[in-house]
Amino acid sequence: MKENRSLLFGVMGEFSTPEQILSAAKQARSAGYKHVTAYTPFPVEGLAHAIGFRWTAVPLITLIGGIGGGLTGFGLQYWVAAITYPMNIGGRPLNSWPAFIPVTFELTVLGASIFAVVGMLALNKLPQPYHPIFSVERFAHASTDRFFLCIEARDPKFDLAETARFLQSVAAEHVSEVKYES
Amino acid sequence: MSVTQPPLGTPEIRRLDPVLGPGHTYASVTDKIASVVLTRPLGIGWLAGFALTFTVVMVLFISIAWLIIKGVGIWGINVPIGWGFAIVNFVWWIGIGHAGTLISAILFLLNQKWRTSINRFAEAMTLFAVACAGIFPLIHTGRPWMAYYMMPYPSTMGIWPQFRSPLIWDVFAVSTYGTVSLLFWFVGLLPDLATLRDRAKNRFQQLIYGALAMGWRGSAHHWHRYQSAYLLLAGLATPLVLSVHTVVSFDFAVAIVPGWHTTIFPPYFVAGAIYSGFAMVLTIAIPLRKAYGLEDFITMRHLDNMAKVMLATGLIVAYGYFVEFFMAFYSGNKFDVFLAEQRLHGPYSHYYYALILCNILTPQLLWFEKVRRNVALLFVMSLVINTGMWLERFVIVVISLTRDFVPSAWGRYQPTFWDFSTLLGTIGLFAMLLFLFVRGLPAIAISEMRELVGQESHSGRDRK
Amino acid sequence: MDAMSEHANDKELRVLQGALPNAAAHDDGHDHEHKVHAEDNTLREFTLNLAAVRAKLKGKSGKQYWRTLEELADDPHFQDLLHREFPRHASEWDDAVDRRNFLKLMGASLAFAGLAGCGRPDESHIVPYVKQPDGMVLGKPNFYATAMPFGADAVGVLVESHEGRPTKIEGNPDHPSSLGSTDALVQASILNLYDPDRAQTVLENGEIRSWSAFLDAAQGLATAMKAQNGAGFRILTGTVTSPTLAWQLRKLLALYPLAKWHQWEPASGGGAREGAKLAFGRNVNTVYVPGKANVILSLDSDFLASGPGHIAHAKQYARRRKLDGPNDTLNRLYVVEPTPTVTGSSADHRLPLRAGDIELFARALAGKLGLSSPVPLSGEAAKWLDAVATDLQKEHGASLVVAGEYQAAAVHALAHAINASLGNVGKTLYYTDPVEAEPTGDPESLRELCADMDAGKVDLLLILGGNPLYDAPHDFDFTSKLKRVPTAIHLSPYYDETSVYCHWHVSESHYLETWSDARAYDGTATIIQPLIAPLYYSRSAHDVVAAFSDKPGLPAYDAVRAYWTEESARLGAPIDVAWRKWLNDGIVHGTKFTPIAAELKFSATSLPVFKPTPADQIEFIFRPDPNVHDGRFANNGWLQELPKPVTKLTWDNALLVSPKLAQKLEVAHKIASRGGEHGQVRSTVVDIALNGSKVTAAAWTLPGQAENSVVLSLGYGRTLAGFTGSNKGFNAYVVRTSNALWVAGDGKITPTGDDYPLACTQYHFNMEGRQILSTATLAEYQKNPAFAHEGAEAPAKDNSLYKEFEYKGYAWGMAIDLNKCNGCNACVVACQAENNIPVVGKDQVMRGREMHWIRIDRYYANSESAASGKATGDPSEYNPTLDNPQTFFQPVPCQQCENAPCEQVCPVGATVHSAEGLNDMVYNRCIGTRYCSNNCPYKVRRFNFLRFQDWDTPQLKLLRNPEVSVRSRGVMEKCTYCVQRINNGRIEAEKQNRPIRDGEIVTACESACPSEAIVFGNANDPNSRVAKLKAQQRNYSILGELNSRPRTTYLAAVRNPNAELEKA
Amino acid sequence: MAQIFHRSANFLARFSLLGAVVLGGVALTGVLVVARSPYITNERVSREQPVQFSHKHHVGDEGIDCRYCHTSVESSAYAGIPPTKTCMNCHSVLFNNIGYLEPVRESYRTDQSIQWVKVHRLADYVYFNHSIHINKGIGCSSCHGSINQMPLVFQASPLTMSWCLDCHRDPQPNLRPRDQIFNMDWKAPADQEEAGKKLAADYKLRTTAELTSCSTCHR
Repeated sequence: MKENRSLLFGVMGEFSTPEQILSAAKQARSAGYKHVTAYTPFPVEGLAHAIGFRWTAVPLITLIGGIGGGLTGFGLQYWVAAITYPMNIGGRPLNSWPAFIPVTFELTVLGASIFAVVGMLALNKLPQPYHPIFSVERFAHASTDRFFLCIEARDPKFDLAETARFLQSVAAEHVSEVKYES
Repeated sequence: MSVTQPPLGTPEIRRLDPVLGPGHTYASVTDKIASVVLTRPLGIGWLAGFALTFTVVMVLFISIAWLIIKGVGIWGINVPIGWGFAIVNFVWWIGIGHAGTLISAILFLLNQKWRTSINRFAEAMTLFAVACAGIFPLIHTGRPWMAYYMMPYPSTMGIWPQFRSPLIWDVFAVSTYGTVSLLFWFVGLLPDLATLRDRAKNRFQQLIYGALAMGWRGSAHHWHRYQSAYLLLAGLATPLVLSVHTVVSFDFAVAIVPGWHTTIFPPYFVAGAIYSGFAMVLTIAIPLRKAYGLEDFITMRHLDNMAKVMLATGLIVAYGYFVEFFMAFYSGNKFDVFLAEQRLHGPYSHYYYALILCNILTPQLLWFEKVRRNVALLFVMSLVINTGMWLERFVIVVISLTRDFVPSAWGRYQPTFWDFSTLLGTIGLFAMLLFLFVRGLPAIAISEMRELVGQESHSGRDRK
Repeated sequence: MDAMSEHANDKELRVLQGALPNAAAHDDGHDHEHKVHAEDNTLREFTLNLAAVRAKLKGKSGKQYWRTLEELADDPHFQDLLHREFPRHASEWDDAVDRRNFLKLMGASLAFAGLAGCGRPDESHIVPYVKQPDGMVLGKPNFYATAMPFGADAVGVLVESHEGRPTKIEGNPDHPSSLGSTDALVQASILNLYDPDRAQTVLENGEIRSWSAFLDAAQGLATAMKAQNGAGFRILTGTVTSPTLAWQLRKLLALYPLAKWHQWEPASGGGAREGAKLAFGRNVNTVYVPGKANVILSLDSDFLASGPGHIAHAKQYARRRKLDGPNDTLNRLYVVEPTPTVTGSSADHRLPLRAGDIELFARALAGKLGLSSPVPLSGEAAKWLDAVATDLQKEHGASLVVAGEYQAAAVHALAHAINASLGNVGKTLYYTDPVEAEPTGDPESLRELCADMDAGKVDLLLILGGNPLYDAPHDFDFTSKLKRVPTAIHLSPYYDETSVYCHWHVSESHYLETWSDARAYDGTATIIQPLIAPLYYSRSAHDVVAAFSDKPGLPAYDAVRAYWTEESARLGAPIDVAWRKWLNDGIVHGTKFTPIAAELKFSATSLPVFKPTPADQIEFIFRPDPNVHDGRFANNGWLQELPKPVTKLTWDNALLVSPKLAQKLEVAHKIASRGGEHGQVRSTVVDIALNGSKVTAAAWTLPGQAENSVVLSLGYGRTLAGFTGSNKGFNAYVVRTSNALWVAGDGKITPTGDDYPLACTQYHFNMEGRQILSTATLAEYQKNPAFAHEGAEAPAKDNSLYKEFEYKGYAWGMAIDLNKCNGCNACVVACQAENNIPVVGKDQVMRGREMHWIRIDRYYANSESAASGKATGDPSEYNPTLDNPQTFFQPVPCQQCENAPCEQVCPVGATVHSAEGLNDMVYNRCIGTRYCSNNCPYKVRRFNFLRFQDWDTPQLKLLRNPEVSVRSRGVMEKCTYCVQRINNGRIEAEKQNRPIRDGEIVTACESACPSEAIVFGNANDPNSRVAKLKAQQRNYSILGELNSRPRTTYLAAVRNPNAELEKA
Repeated sequence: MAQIFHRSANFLARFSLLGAVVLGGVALTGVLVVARSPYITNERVSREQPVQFSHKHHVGDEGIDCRYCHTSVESSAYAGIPPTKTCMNCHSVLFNNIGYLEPVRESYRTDQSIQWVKVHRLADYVYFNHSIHINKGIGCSSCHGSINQMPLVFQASPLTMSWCLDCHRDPQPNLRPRDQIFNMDWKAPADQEEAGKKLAADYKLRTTAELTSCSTCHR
């Protein structure tokens, strides 16, 4: 029991429409399951909320990236033009700040965008080419037209038989175990 | 994402075509689009097209090699016309690039559903256009192997780029634009790559798409962060896309050359960019939907909308041309007035009239629904407008330089064989990359199409 | 060709080493010894051993070189291919892209792609002297005084020498023909020294011979000649002004009593000589002093830009155009001429008249002045006559009438008479003995020789210089006659058209390579001392003459020294003392001719009746080309590419026709879209049938040309000029006959229907109403001294958003007085020589890619097109305003703007401002975006579109100025105000802890300018010349409204027209 | 659906991504470091000479003044490499038959120059002038190092542009009184800060802006 439990990731039920999985997810939460994950071929409104996922750090990270980029941009230009090697360029002042705006702006956007994407990937723990869930035969459909709800083994309320039964009770087709490969 | 579209079948909607052909399910859209990449055998058409464009790319390489051996003197440029085809092509390509980001970002923010089936290849087009554009600033320099001087790095000479120069702004704008577009595109691709991975027909496809998909599982958490990031990118890309062509227009607006030194440039360059961009999207979309039978996804509704955008931006551009003249005479600046007259009566006037024909007169046909719905005609017009936009840059870059301040230094410009071969070469490169793209990646965003199906069927069910 | 020069280079090597002993032979003339020593010694890695030079300079070093990546490629294939790409400095760029060549280059590109990564320079060597000459400081140029003999004149010069390499020519202030200035030809003459196409050895029937072999042969011939007392011995020279050579020749003639000395100078008019004979019954040399004249009338004389003493004339004249304020007065210049010259273009009044009608005008003037019965004139000329006559009389004793070199004897005689009657003799002009050693009439002397040759009376013909086969009148048919001469010996710098038909050819040394002497237009003699041992096996006329004398092998030095030893006695200056002083000063003191009292034996009435040519008959006139002269400079790339002063044509001559005649003949210009207004102009080709001969030429419509008069300029159409000069333009000598050397009638011009591309650097001649070249009449100026500032003007300093940069130390600036500039081009070539500026070839000029750092713009005032009534820049659209437009010249170097538009747009900071306000151009930082050039309102920046610089020809490497970087492909360049001179000047001043003195630093253009129109200096110092000029109200900047604040400013041109002629 | 990747792929994927970034950074810094290293600047690289001439012996031990050989250092841009004659002034008498001096004697005999190997090489577009530096109080050793201790001369400074600029921006620490210019062992005194200011005034040094203008060194 113990060791095969350690190989167990969770139990997964399959649904055919967004509505079904949404209600299933809600019920799972209300049934007291904490570690519930839903897998869908496209974002389903309210699903994340239903499985209790509210706040994401992506916007904050992006903001930081943007501010960083902007400061670097203007700082660099000011330092180059006015401090390290001040030169008379066509009679223009050393700190020609209006001329420094375009580069500052571009670097702001660059910083923000890179942080946004990298942040999103990192928070999603990607890249992660291996995941036990891929072992489930029918999971291939998760990227086409099927919807999956997985209750993870680490959930305190988890019990293989019990949870599986629960999933069937919320009208899941093909309930299947998700296992790590030994 | 909520979609506020009146349910199908209601009276007012009948006049509008659907953005998606009837009777599609999640699976069917996925199949249709994925199959183009995964199962469909290489058609003779594709092979021929690829072979042809590949040859043209070779022409590009030869032209560049010859350029590096001999120097920019193999082109028609001289003093006073220091910039010729190279910069014209650069601005032209950059402009074309704009439509992609615009569609994917701005229309996304504006929640335009019809963007869904065209944004993917529009973005691809952006990347390829930027790639073509990027070649020119580099090779047009007299010593390309020294071009890295434009990069800010701690050299042993203790000197740095000169940040007051619009060319440096270009370096940053274009590279940022390229990077962000690439990120945006890749993020959009992630779920589809997963789809391809899961539907892969052989180990090879599995490995490639698997690696690219980074193990995307479509979990609710993923989607949540994903959407947030995508929205932010869209928000960032929108001002970026506007800034890029603004900066490009600064190359001219900041200079004192009559015909360059104008405040109208930024807005009307951006409009022009969108204009040419949409023209190019049409140029690609129309053959694409035909070749791969995607009429259900790229419907008349899309073509119609794009035509309308072209009409709108075309009018803005026309306004720009008008303001140039108005300001010349209104300001009474003798150099500007002289230049305006040059455009009408000067040695290059025929180029100017050709430009007016292509960019202002032709698009007026788009007022008529019949024209907007005539696919063949639309295709032709998109080509005409692309030519027109190229001419616009030619008029601005070259003709302004031929007769500037000191009459003793006036000159004329005649492109050489190598000018043309380089232009042709980049067109070939652009086309070749597109050919590779349609076979390597889903030309339409599958996951978003599924969403669309979801919403459509939704509204469908509501009717019951 | 390559093989040839290869071979030659081995020789040079030997020559140079051989130079030592024979130099050491003369322990006197220390400076001379020192120079020759310098030859095979070195500056750091620089040695004159040419083979080594090539090695070194290929060896990635040589101070004055910096390189682009591909030059680092040592791959022989690539090297060889670079050679082929640029066979020669001044070679025409061949843009033909044939496949083979292309594939080769592809291969090569791979070859150098490999070493792109390697930034590491390999070892190079320092090759010090073995024994360093005294007085030589490494890295410090020495200056030596000598003179360039030219026609009946010699221009004294100071030649800059870097470690034994003459690199630049400056004027000699002590010399009467120079007064410190030079002209384009003098400046360019140094390029001839290093011309790789020069003949390099002695040849006998094309076979290389040693000099000693020639000496033996000469002795053989000499004995034969002695036997027949010199009968059949003929010597043909050009005009000889060298006292020593004349002395040697006379001795030779004494040795061979029956021998004869003939002269032929194709481009010097005999009119003056004959005129003097006519007027005074003897040979007399006229010396003009235009500086003393208040009113000058030029009868078709270009005395400001050509002919003996023209530099001095220009200087004197310009000083009379000096204008410090509205109260100053100006002299007045009237010019009557058939074709616009530099002099005519800067005249206050110019009257286009056919060359043939000038005599009539002169007669009429004489009549007006009561020297003969009145002669009726018609139209403009009549009106003119009255005005001029009264003006001249008003200035009795302070007026001057100058007759043109190419005018008939009668005109000169009349001029003498008129000057006499106006009491000008001894004031504005004086007479001396002739400068030519042996005045003989052209072409009679040559005619005589030809007759003798024809009659088989000539056994031995010695041609010292010149190229009669090319430039003799075609009716002499020199070729066939020369063929009948058993032995012909030709001494000339090139193996040219004549050499081919001569049995012996001796390569002639350049004047910088040999000892000689020459007289200036006022008789002052100069010892010509060599700056460098001959680069090739070349000899001077002195050596050749000596070979036939009783002292064969006598070195030129000994001959010169011997003659002047005799003279010194006469001059009362002990030679040992005087010699050094003469060499140092560049003039032989006390040799200036004293004025002679020539009394007039001529009366205007005695002239035969004048038969005017019918007004509608086209007159053909021959003139030497302003750049290649009679053809002797044909192989000089600098001169070929130099835009001719008025037409602005390069690389070709053309048949000059008036706009009206152009209409009639239906000749026109097509502006090709390549280059166009500034580059290629296709113009109609015409057949010219004249004097029973035919030539085909491109026609060029020239505003200001006399209506029915066309100009064929001499000196082009050479077939054996060398790589640069052969087959350029058309050969006018083909239709030139001995009885019509300068003016010919009854010819026919018929358009052939096709057109020919000409390279013109400025086609458009209209200012389009912009404030570029501002002008006024003296009256207007006095009424409104600030006229130059009307209309567009720079905004006040304080209304800028930005704080102005302050220039506390020196603020370098330049002021160009358009009132003095006459567009003579001296500055353009001087700049080219000083700054290592490449020649790009006709094709590139036609693409608008010439490299001159200073250009001279030519504008016609109020020229309109008949069609539109609007301003026109195209002579093809005929308009009366083009018949005789007012012409102005404007030299345009970099304006050195304080708010430089170029600097702000450079992405890499390759052009930035120095603390002294210079617009620095940093070649090694430039990546070549050309943005600066686009943004330069004055378009003074020049770009190396291709590899224009010749990196391969070793001779040309010797020519380069080590103080200036040699630019290669892909970088921008422009006028730097000769920053190398500024720096060196500053360094010297700083070492002495003192400020730089005004005038201590002169730019190349300034020092060359004969008119002193260009002044450079510190604008911050209120007492500097430049500051004073800038303080004048005439001072303005081009396009001031752009607020670029140029440091180069202009003083508006003020003309002084005669009120009488102005009205109506 | 079977797993496409093995478990370890997760680690590999993340590691390789991170690695790529790090590697890029390292490579870039590498290039910048190499550009400053003797490999490019030739700093401290001594070269084989045709004659084993020892500055240590001549300057350090014999105490011969620099100007005895480098005659034009005070007056010209080039310090000047002594002609063979200068060597022979002494060596016609001293060590006049020592083997390793044969190249010198041969040069004198045959009138063929000795080909020394260049040690200090500035780019060809840099116009350095010895005399002005000497005259404005910059001593030889400031750039050339302690020549008097170099048996074989090597380049003691990087000679990069930024190295030149350092001094042109702030020359005072390197300024010496006239009599110390040729002193190879000169060390900045304790009061150099004061002395430097004073010397700068005496020498009428130009402003930093003037000394760092491009055309000061490039033409």
